[in-house]
Amino acid sequence: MATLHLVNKAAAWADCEPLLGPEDTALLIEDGVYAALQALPADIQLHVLAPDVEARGLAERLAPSVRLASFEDFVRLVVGHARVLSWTC
Amino acid sequence: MLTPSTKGPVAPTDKEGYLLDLADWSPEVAERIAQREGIALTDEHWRIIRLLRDFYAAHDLSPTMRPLVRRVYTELGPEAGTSLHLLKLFPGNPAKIAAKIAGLPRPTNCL
Amino acid sequence: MSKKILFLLNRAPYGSSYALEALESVLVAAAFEQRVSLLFKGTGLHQLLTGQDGAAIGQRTVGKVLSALPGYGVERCFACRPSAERLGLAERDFCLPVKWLDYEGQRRLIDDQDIVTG
Amino acid sequence: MIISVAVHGAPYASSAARTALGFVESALALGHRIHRVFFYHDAVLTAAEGGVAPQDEQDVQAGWVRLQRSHGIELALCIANALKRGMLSDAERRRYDKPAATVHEAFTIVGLGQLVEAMSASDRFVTFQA
Repeated sequence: MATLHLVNKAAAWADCEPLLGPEDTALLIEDGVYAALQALPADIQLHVLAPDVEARGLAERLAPSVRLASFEDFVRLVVGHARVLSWTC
Repeated sequence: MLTPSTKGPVAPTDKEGYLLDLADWSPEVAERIAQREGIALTDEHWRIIRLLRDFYAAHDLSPTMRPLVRRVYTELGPEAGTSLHLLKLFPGNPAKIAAKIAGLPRPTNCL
Repeated sequence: MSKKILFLLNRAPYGSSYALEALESVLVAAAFEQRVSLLFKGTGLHQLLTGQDGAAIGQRTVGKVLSALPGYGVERCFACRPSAERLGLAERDFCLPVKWLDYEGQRRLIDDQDIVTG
Repeated sequence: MIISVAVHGAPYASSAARTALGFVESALALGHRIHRVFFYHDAVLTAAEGGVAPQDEQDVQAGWVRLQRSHGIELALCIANALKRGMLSDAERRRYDKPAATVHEAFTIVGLGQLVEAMSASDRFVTFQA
Protein backbone atom coordinates (compact mmCIF):
# COMPACT_ATOMS: atom_id res chain seq x y z
CA MET A 1 0.00 0.00 0.00
CA ALA A 2 1.11 3.52 -0.73
CA THR A 3 3.25 5.94 1.25
CA LEU A 4 2.55 9.59 2.01
CA HIS A 5 5.80 11.56 1.76
CA LEU A 6 5.97 14.71 3.89
CA VAL A 7 8.66 17.16 2.82
CA ASN A 8 9.42 20.10 5.12
CA LYS A 9 12.50 21.58 3.39
CA ALA A 10 12.78 22.32 -0.32
CA ALA A 11 16.27 20.77 -0.41
CA ALA A 12 14.85 17.48 0.88
CA TRP A 13 12.79 17.10 -2.30
CA ALA A 14 15.86 15.72 -4.10
CA ASP A 15 15.97 12.84 -1.56
CA CYS A 16 12.24 12.23 -1.70
CA GLU A 17 11.60 12.31 -5.44
CA PRO A 18 13.53 9.18 -6.47
CA LEU A 19 11.65 7.15 -3.85
CA LEU A 20 8.13 8.17 -4.86
CA GLY A 21 6.29 5.05 -5.95
CA PRO A 22 3.56 5.23 -8.60
CA GLU A 23 0.82 5.06 -5.95
CA ASP A 24 2.56 7.43 -3.53
CA THR A 25 1.60 11.01 -2.69
CA ALA A 26 3.87 13.91 -1.70
CA LEU A 27 2.69 16.65 0.64
CA LEU A 28 4.96 19.68 0.88
CA ILE A 29 4.76 21.53 4.20
CA GLU A 30 6.62 24.43 5.86
CA ASP A 31 9.70 25.39 3.79
CA GLY A 32 9.13 22.30 1.67
CA VAL A 33 6.45 24.21 -0.26
CA TYR A 34 9.17 26.11 -2.17
CA ALA A 35 9.96 22.85 -3.98
CA ALA A 36 6.63 23.28 -5.81
CA LEU A 37 8.07 26.29 -7.66
CA GLN A 38 10.48 24.18 -9.67
CA ALA A 39 9.46 22.26 -12.78
CA LEU A 40 8.20 18.93 -11.46
CA PRO A 41 7.10 15.82 -13.35
CA ALA A 42 3.36 16.12 -14.06
CA ASP A 43 2.60 12.51 -13.08
CA ILE A 44 3.37 13.08 -9.39
CA GLN A 45 0.51 13.35 -6.91
CA LEU A 46 1.64 16.60 -5.33
CA HIS A 47 -0.10 18.52 -2.54
CA VAL A 48 1.02 21.62 -0.68
CA LEU A 49 -0.18 22.72 2.73
CA ALA A 50 -2.32 25.80 2.05
CA PRO A 51 -1.43 27.97 5.09
CA ASP A 52 2.29 27.46 4.42
CA VAL A 53 1.81 28.42 0.75
CA GLU A 54 -0.22 31.50 1.65
CA ALA A 55 2.25 32.66 4.29
CA ARG A 56 5.07 32.55 1.74
CA GLY A 57 3.22 34.35 -1.06
CA LEU A 58 3.26 31.35 -3.39
CA ALA A 59 -0.45 30.84 -4.09
CA GLU A 60 -0.34 32.48 -7.54
CA ARG A 61 2.97 30.91 -8.48
CA LEU A 62 2.06 27.21 -8.33
CA ALA A 63 1.71 24.96 -11.36
CA PRO A 64 -1.94 23.99 -12.03
CA SER A 65 -1.21 20.33 -11.27
CA VAL A 66 -0.26 21.15 -7.66
CA ARG A 67 -3.14 20.75 -5.21
CA LEU A 68 -3.71 22.91 -2.16
CA ALA A 69 -4.37 20.92 1.00
CA SER A 70 -5.99 22.13 4.23
CA PHE A 71 -5.04 20.54 7.55
CA GLU A 72 -8.15 18.38 7.21
CA ASP A 73 -6.92 17.23 3.79
CA PHE A 74 -3.57 16.51 5.46
CA VAL A 75 -5.35 14.20 7.93
CA ARG A 76 -7.29 12.51 5.10
CA LEU A 77 -4.03 11.91 3.22
CA VAL A 78 -2.45 10.34 6.32
CA VAL A 79 -5.46 8.09 6.83
CA GLY A 80 -5.57 7.17 3.14
CA HIS A 81 -1.96 5.95 3.00
CA ALA A 82 -0.43 2.97 4.75
CA ARG A 83 2.44 4.95 6.26
CA VAL A 84 3.94 8.42 6.42
CA LEU A 85 7.58 9.17 5.64
CA SER A 86 8.86 12.57 6.79
CA TRP A 87 11.75 14.01 4.79
CA THR A 88 13.95 16.78 6.05
CA CYS A 89 17.58 17.78 5.75
CA MET B 1 32.85 -13.19 51.01
CA LEU B 2 34.01 -9.74 51.88
CA THR B 3 33.17 -8.25 55.21
CA PRO B 4 31.10 -5.14 54.77
CA SER B 5 32.97 -2.15 56.06
CA THR B 6 32.34 1.54 55.89
CA LYS B 7 35.91 2.26 54.80
CA GLY B 8 37.14 2.81 51.26
CA PRO B 9 37.33 5.84 49.02
CA VAL B 10 34.22 7.96 48.69
CA ALA B 11 33.37 9.37 45.31
CA PRO B 12 30.57 11.87 44.80
CA THR B 13 27.39 10.26 43.48
CA ASP B 14 23.93 11.50 42.66
CA LYS B 15 20.98 10.72 44.90
CA GLU B 16 20.56 7.28 43.35
CA GLY B 17 24.20 6.42 43.85
CA TYR B 18 25.53 6.81 40.29
CA LEU B 19 28.98 8.38 40.05
CA LEU B 20 28.90 12.05 39.13
CA ASP B 21 32.34 11.75 37.48
CA LEU B 22 32.90 8.39 35.79
CA ALA B 23 36.66 8.93 36.04
CA ASP B 24 36.40 8.49 39.84
CA TRP B 25 35.74 4.78 39.43
CA SER B 26 38.16 2.26 40.92
CA PRO B 27 37.65 -1.26 42.25
CA GLU B 28 37.56 0.21 45.76
CA VAL B 29 34.87 2.68 44.73
CA ALA B 30 32.95 -0.25 43.24
CA GLU B 31 33.15 -2.11 46.57
CA ARG B 32 31.83 0.97 48.30
CA ILE B 33 28.91 1.49 45.90
CA ALA B 34 28.04 -2.21 46.10
CA GLN B 35 28.02 -2.01 49.86
CA ARG B 36 25.51 0.81 49.73
CA GLU B 37 23.34 -1.46 47.55
CA GLY B 38 23.69 -4.20 50.14
CA ILE B 39 25.85 -6.37 47.88
CA ALA B 40 29.15 -7.97 48.87
CA LEU B 41 31.11 -8.40 45.65
CA THR B 42 32.31 -11.90 44.77
CA ASP B 43 34.30 -13.12 41.77
CA GLU B 44 30.97 -13.79 40.05
CA HIS B 45 30.02 -10.13 40.45
CA TRP B 46 33.41 -9.01 39.23
CA ARG B 47 33.12 -11.04 36.03
CA ILE B 48 29.94 -9.12 35.21
CA ILE B 49 31.42 -5.77 36.26
CA ARG B 50 34.46 -6.27 34.01
CA LEU B 51 32.25 -7.35 31.15
CA LEU B 52 30.09 -4.23 31.60
CA ARG B 53 33.13 -1.97 31.59
CA ASP B 54 34.39 -3.65 28.42
CA PHE B 55 30.96 -3.25 26.85
CA TYR B 56 30.93 0.43 27.66
CA ALA B 57 34.48 0.92 26.34
CA ALA B 58 33.46 -0.72 23.06
CA HIS B 59 30.03 0.84 22.57
CA ASP B 60 29.70 4.03 24.68
CA LEU B 61 26.51 2.46 26.05
CA SER B 62 25.25 1.07 29.35
CA PRO B 63 23.39 -2.00 28.08
CA THR B 64 19.79 -2.61 29.05
CA MET B 65 18.82 -6.04 30.35
CA ARG B 66 18.41 -8.00 27.14
CA PRO B 67 21.68 -7.08 25.42
CA LEU B 68 23.42 -7.50 28.79
CA VAL B 69 22.12 -11.06 29.18
CA ARG B 70 23.06 -11.73 25.58
CA ARG B 71 26.60 -10.49 26.06
CA VAL B 72 27.06 -12.42 29.33
CA TYR B 73 25.78 -15.53 27.57
CA THR B 74 28.30 -15.26 24.73
CA GLU B 75 31.24 -14.23 26.91
CA LEU B 76 30.71 -16.18 30.12
CA GLY B 77 28.56 -19.09 29.00
CA PRO B 78 24.97 -20.29 29.32
CA GLU B 79 25.03 -20.67 33.11
CA ALA B 80 25.94 -17.06 33.78
CA GLY B 81 23.99 -15.72 30.80
CA THR B 82 20.47 -15.81 32.21
CA SER B 83 18.42 -12.98 33.65
CA LEU B 84 17.81 -15.13 36.72
CA HIS B 85 21.53 -15.41 37.42
CA LEU B 86 21.98 -11.66 37.02
CA LEU B 87 18.98 -11.03 39.23
CA LYS B 88 20.57 -13.21 41.91
CA LEU B 89 23.83 -11.25 41.75
CA PHE B 90 22.25 -7.80 41.46
CA PRO B 91 18.76 -8.04 42.99
CA GLY B 92 16.09 -5.62 41.84
CA ASN B 93 17.17 -4.21 38.51
CA PRO B 94 20.41 -5.92 37.42
CA ALA B 95 21.16 -3.68 34.42
CA LYS B 96 20.86 -0.54 36.55
CA ILE B 97 22.54 -1.78 39.71
CA ALA B 98 25.43 -3.49 37.94
CA ALA B 99 25.99 -0.35 35.82
CA LYS B 100 26.04 1.73 38.99
CA ILE B 101 28.68 -0.51 40.60
CA ALA B 102 30.69 -0.71 37.37
CA GLY B 103 30.86 3.08 37.22
CA LEU B 104 28.85 3.50 34.03
CA PRO B 105 26.18 6.10 33.28
CA ARG B 106 22.65 5.01 34.15
CA PRO B 107 21.14 2.92 31.33
CA THR B 108 18.69 4.87 29.16
CA ASN B 109 15.46 5.12 31.05
CA CYS B 110 12.98 3.07 29.05
CA LEU B 111 10.04 2.67 31.37
CA MET C 1 2.22 -5.90 18.99
CA SER C 2 5.45 -6.16 17.04
CA LYS C 3 5.63 -3.80 14.08
CA LYS C 4 8.03 -3.31 11.22
CA ILE C 5 9.69 0.02 11.91
CA LEU C 6 12.16 1.64 9.54
CA PHE C 7 14.43 4.36 10.89
CA LEU C 8 15.64 6.68 8.15
CA LEU C 9 19.01 7.99 9.28
CA ASN C 10 20.15 10.92 7.17
CA ARG C 11 21.82 13.15 9.75
CA ALA C 12 25.58 13.60 10.19
CA PRO C 13 26.91 11.88 13.35
CA TYR C 14 28.27 15.02 15.03
CA GLY C 15 27.40 18.70 14.87
CA SER C 16 23.96 18.06 16.37
CA SER C 17 22.41 15.54 18.73
CA TYR C 18 20.04 14.15 16.09
CA ALA C 19 22.09 11.08 15.19
CA LEU C 20 22.74 9.88 18.76
CA GLU C 21 19.23 10.60 19.97
CA ALA C 22 17.77 8.80 16.97
CA LEU C 23 19.96 5.81 17.84
CA GLU C 24 18.55 5.84 21.38
CA SER C 25 15.07 5.34 19.95
CA VAL C 26 16.37 2.60 17.65
CA LEU C 27 17.82 0.74 20.65
CA VAL C 28 14.61 1.07 22.65
CA ALA C 29 12.46 -0.07 19.72
CA ALA C 30 14.71 -3.12 19.45
CA ALA C 31 14.56 -3.71 23.22
CA PHE C 32 10.75 -3.73 22.92
CA GLU C 33 10.94 -6.43 20.29
CA GLN C 34 9.88 -4.44 17.27
CA ARG C 35 11.17 -5.53 13.86
CA VAL C 36 13.63 -2.71 13.31
CA SER C 37 15.42 -1.80 10.08
CA LEU C 38 17.79 1.09 9.47
CA LEU C 39 18.33 2.95 6.21
CA PHE C 40 21.39 5.20 6.05
CA LYS C 41 21.16 7.93 3.43
CA GLY C 42 23.10 11.04 2.46
CA THR C 43 25.39 12.39 5.15
CA GLY C 44 23.81 9.82 7.49
CA LEU C 45 26.26 7.38 5.90
CA HIS C 46 29.03 9.27 7.70
CA GLN C 47 27.68 7.77 10.94
CA LEU C 48 29.12 4.46 9.74
CA LEU C 49 32.71 5.58 9.24
CA THR C 50 35.40 3.65 11.14
CA GLY C 51 37.92 5.44 13.34
CA GLN C 52 35.55 7.94 14.99
CA ASP C 53 36.39 9.28 18.45
CA GLY C 54 33.64 11.51 19.80
CA ALA C 55 35.66 12.04 22.99
CA ALA C 56 37.79 14.51 21.03
CA ILE C 57 34.78 16.86 21.12
CA GLY C 58 33.32 15.69 24.42
CA GLN C 59 30.69 13.41 22.90
CA ARG C 60 29.86 9.74 22.73
CA THR C 61 31.14 7.99 19.62
CA VAL C 62 28.31 7.29 17.19
CA GLY C 63 30.24 4.53 15.41
CA LYS C 64 30.77 2.70 18.72
CA VAL C 65 27.06 2.84 19.53
CA LEU C 66 26.22 1.56 16.04
CA SER C 67 28.55 -1.39 16.52
CA ALA C 68 26.34 -2.48 19.47
CA LEU C 69 23.28 -2.91 17.23
CA PRO C 70 23.74 -6.62 16.45
CA GLY C 71 23.78 -7.28 20.21
CA TYR C 72 20.40 -5.54 20.43
CA GLY C 73 19.03 -7.76 17.69
CA VAL C 74 19.17 -5.10 14.97
CA GLU C 75 20.66 -6.77 11.96
CA ARG C 76 18.77 -5.16 9.09
CA CYS C 77 21.01 -2.23 8.17
CA PHE C 78 20.68 -0.80 4.69
CA ALA C 79 22.68 1.88 2.91
CA CYS C 80 21.71 4.03 -0.06
CA ARG C 81 24.09 3.20 -2.88
CA PRO C 82 23.54 6.39 -4.88
CA SER C 83 24.34 8.52 -1.78
CA ALA C 84 27.50 6.51 -1.12
CA GLU C 85 28.66 6.94 -4.72
CA ARG C 86 28.03 10.66 -4.51
CA LEU C 87 30.01 10.89 -1.26
CA GLY C 88 32.79 8.54 -2.37
CA LEU C 89 32.12 5.99 0.38
CA ALA C 90 32.47 2.22 0.24
CA GLU C 91 31.68 -0.55 2.71
CA ARG C 92 35.36 -0.92 3.70
CA ASP C 93 34.94 2.56 5.30
CA PHE C 94 32.16 1.28 7.57
CA CYS C 95 32.08 -0.09 11.12
CA LEU C 96 28.96 -2.19 10.47
CA PRO C 97 28.01 -4.55 7.66
CA VAL C 98 25.28 -3.04 5.46
CA LYS C 99 23.14 -4.20 2.58
CA TRP C 100 23.30 -1.81 -0.38
CA LEU C 101 20.08 -0.62 -1.92
CA ASP C 102 19.44 1.37 -5.07
CA TYR C 103 16.27 3.50 -5.29
CA GLU C 104 14.10 0.58 -6.37
CA GLY C 105 15.28 -1.49 -3.41
CA GLN C 106 14.61 1.40 -1.04
CA ARG C 107 11.08 1.79 -2.42
CA ARG C 108 10.44 -1.90 -1.79
CA LEU C 109 11.90 -1.64 1.72
CA ILE C 110 9.62 1.32 2.54
CA ASP C 111 6.57 -0.44 1.07
CA ASP C 112 7.19 -3.33 3.44
CA GLN C 113 7.07 -1.20 6.63
CA ASP C 114 4.32 -0.42 9.12
CA ILE C 115 6.08 2.73 10.29
CA VAL C 116 8.87 4.92 8.94
CA THR C 117 10.44 7.52 11.22
CA GLY C 118 13.66 9.42 11.78
CA MET D 1 -8.40 5.79 13.38
CA ILE D 2 -5.86 5.85 16.19
CA ILE D 3 -3.04 8.25 15.38
CA SER D 4 0.15 9.09 17.26
CA VAL D 5 2.47 11.96 16.49
CA ALA D 6 6.16 12.62 17.12
CA VAL D 7 7.42 16.20 17.14
CA HIS D 8 11.17 16.67 16.56
CA GLY D 9 11.68 20.40 16.00
CA ALA D 10 12.39 23.09 18.59
CA PRO D 11 9.64 25.66 19.09
CA TYR D 12 10.43 28.88 17.20
CA ALA D 13 13.59 27.51 15.51
CA SER D 14 11.29 25.12 13.65
CA SER D 15 7.63 24.96 12.65
CA ALA D 16 7.26 21.34 13.75
CA ALA D 17 5.21 21.92 16.91
CA ARG D 18 2.89 24.38 15.15
CA THR D 19 2.29 22.18 12.11
CA ALA D 20 1.75 19.16 14.37
CA LEU D 21 -0.78 21.16 16.39
CA GLY D 22 -2.77 22.05 13.26
CA PHE D 23 -2.70 18.41 12.21
CA VAL D 24 -3.83 17.08 15.60
CA GLU D 25 -6.66 19.65 15.88
CA SER D 26 -7.97 18.61 12.49
CA ALA D 27 -7.58 14.91 13.21
CA LEU D 28 -9.72 15.35 16.34
CA ALA D 29 -12.27 17.42 14.41
CA LEU D 30 -12.56 14.57 11.90
CA GLY D 31 -13.26 12.10 14.70
CA HIS D 32 -9.90 10.35 14.96
CA ARG D 33 -8.29 9.45 18.25
CA ILE D 34 -4.88 10.82 19.19
CA HIS D 35 -3.14 8.19 21.29
CA ARG D 36 -0.04 10.21 22.22
CA VAL D 37 1.99 13.23 21.13
CA PHE D 38 5.65 12.47 21.74
CA PHE D 39 8.08 15.38 21.93
CA TYR D 40 11.63 14.35 21.06
CA HIS D 41 14.96 16.10 20.39
CA ASP D 42 14.64 19.89 20.88
CA ALA D 43 10.84 19.61 20.66
CA VAL D 44 10.81 18.92 24.42
CA LEU D 45 11.33 22.69 24.81
CA THR D 46 7.73 23.14 23.66
CA ALA D 47 6.81 22.35 27.28
CA ALA D 48 8.91 25.17 28.81
CA GLU D 49 6.91 26.72 31.64
CA GLY D 50 6.78 30.46 31.82
CA GLY D 51 7.41 31.38 28.21
CA VAL D 52 5.69 34.62 27.20
CA ALA D 53 4.50 34.58 23.59
CA PRO D 54 4.40 37.95 21.79
CA GLN D 55 0.81 39.18 21.51
CA ASP D 56 0.90 39.09 17.72
CA GLU D 57 2.22 35.52 17.41
CA GLN D 58 0.46 32.20 17.89
CA ASP D 59 1.18 30.74 21.33
CA VAL D 60 1.85 27.17 20.27
CA GLN D 61 2.23 25.84 23.80
CA ALA D 62 -1.14 27.33 24.75
CA GLY D 63 -2.66 25.48 21.80
CA TRP D 64 -1.29 22.16 23.05
CA VAL D 65 -2.41 22.87 26.61
CA ARG D 66 -5.93 23.64 25.37
CA LEU D 67 -6.06 20.32 23.51
CA GLN D 68 -4.80 18.46 26.53
CA ARG D 69 -7.54 20.04 28.67
CA SER D 70 -10.35 19.58 26.17
CA HIS D 71 -9.49 16.10 24.85
CA GLY D 72 -7.22 14.61 27.51
CA ILE D 73 -4.47 14.07 24.98
CA GLU D 74 -1.20 12.79 26.38
CA LEU D 75 1.62 15.27 25.75
CA ALA D 76 4.75 13.22 26.45
CA LEU D 77 8.33 14.43 26.71
CA CYS D 78 11.22 12.00 26.27
CA ILE D 79 12.88 11.91 29.68
CA ALA D 80 16.47 11.65 28.41
CA ASN D 81 16.04 14.52 25.96
CA ALA D 82 14.14 16.61 28.50
CA LEU D 83 16.61 16.25 31.37
CA LYS D 84 19.67 17.32 29.43
CA ARG D 85 17.82 20.39 28.13
CA GLY D 86 16.76 21.46 31.60
CA MET D 87 13.13 20.40 31.24
CA LEU D 88 12.19 19.06 34.67
CA SER D 89 8.92 18.08 36.27
CA ASP D 90 8.66 18.51 40.01
CA ALA D 91 9.60 14.86 40.56
CA GLU D 92 12.71 15.16 38.38
CA ARG D 93 13.62 18.47 39.99
CA ARG D 94 13.68 16.78 43.39
CA ARG D 95 15.49 13.73 42.13
CA TYR D 96 18.34 15.80 40.66
CA ASP D 97 18.40 18.56 43.27
CA LYS D 98 17.58 21.36 40.86
CA PRO D 99 16.08 24.66 41.97
CA ALA D 100 12.83 24.66 39.99
CA ALA D 101 10.46 22.61 37.89
CA THR D 102 10.42 23.90 34.32
CA VAL D 103 7.82 21.79 32.57
CA HIS D 104 4.24 22.98 32.16
CA GLU D 105 1.91 20.66 34.07
CA ALA D 106 -0.06 19.70 30.94
CA PHE D 107 3.01 17.77 29.75
CA THR D 108 4.33 14.53 31.25
CA ILE D 109 7.87 13.19 31.27
CA VAL D 110 8.04 9.58 30.08
CA GLY D 111 10.57 6.97 29.05
CA LEU D 112 11.40 6.19 25.44
CA GLY D 113 9.42 3.00 25.77
CA GLN D 114 6.31 5.17 25.45
CA LEU D 115 7.45 6.19 21.96
CA VAL D 116 7.58 2.55 20.95
CA GLU D 117 4.26 1.87 22.67
CA ALA D 118 2.70 4.73 20.68
CA MET D 119 4.01 3.24 17.44
CA SER D 120 2.72 -0.16 18.43
CA ALA D 121 -0.74 0.98 19.54
CA SER D 122 -1.57 3.35 16.65
CA ASP D 123 -2.87 2.86 13.11
CA ARG D 124 -0.78 5.77 11.84
CA PHE D 125 2.35 7.42 13.15
CA VAL D 126 3.35 10.84 11.84
CA THR D 127 6.75 12.43 12.50
CA PHE D 128 7.08 16.21 12.36
CA GLN D 129 10.74 16.81 11.63
CA ALA D 130 12.79 19.77 12.77
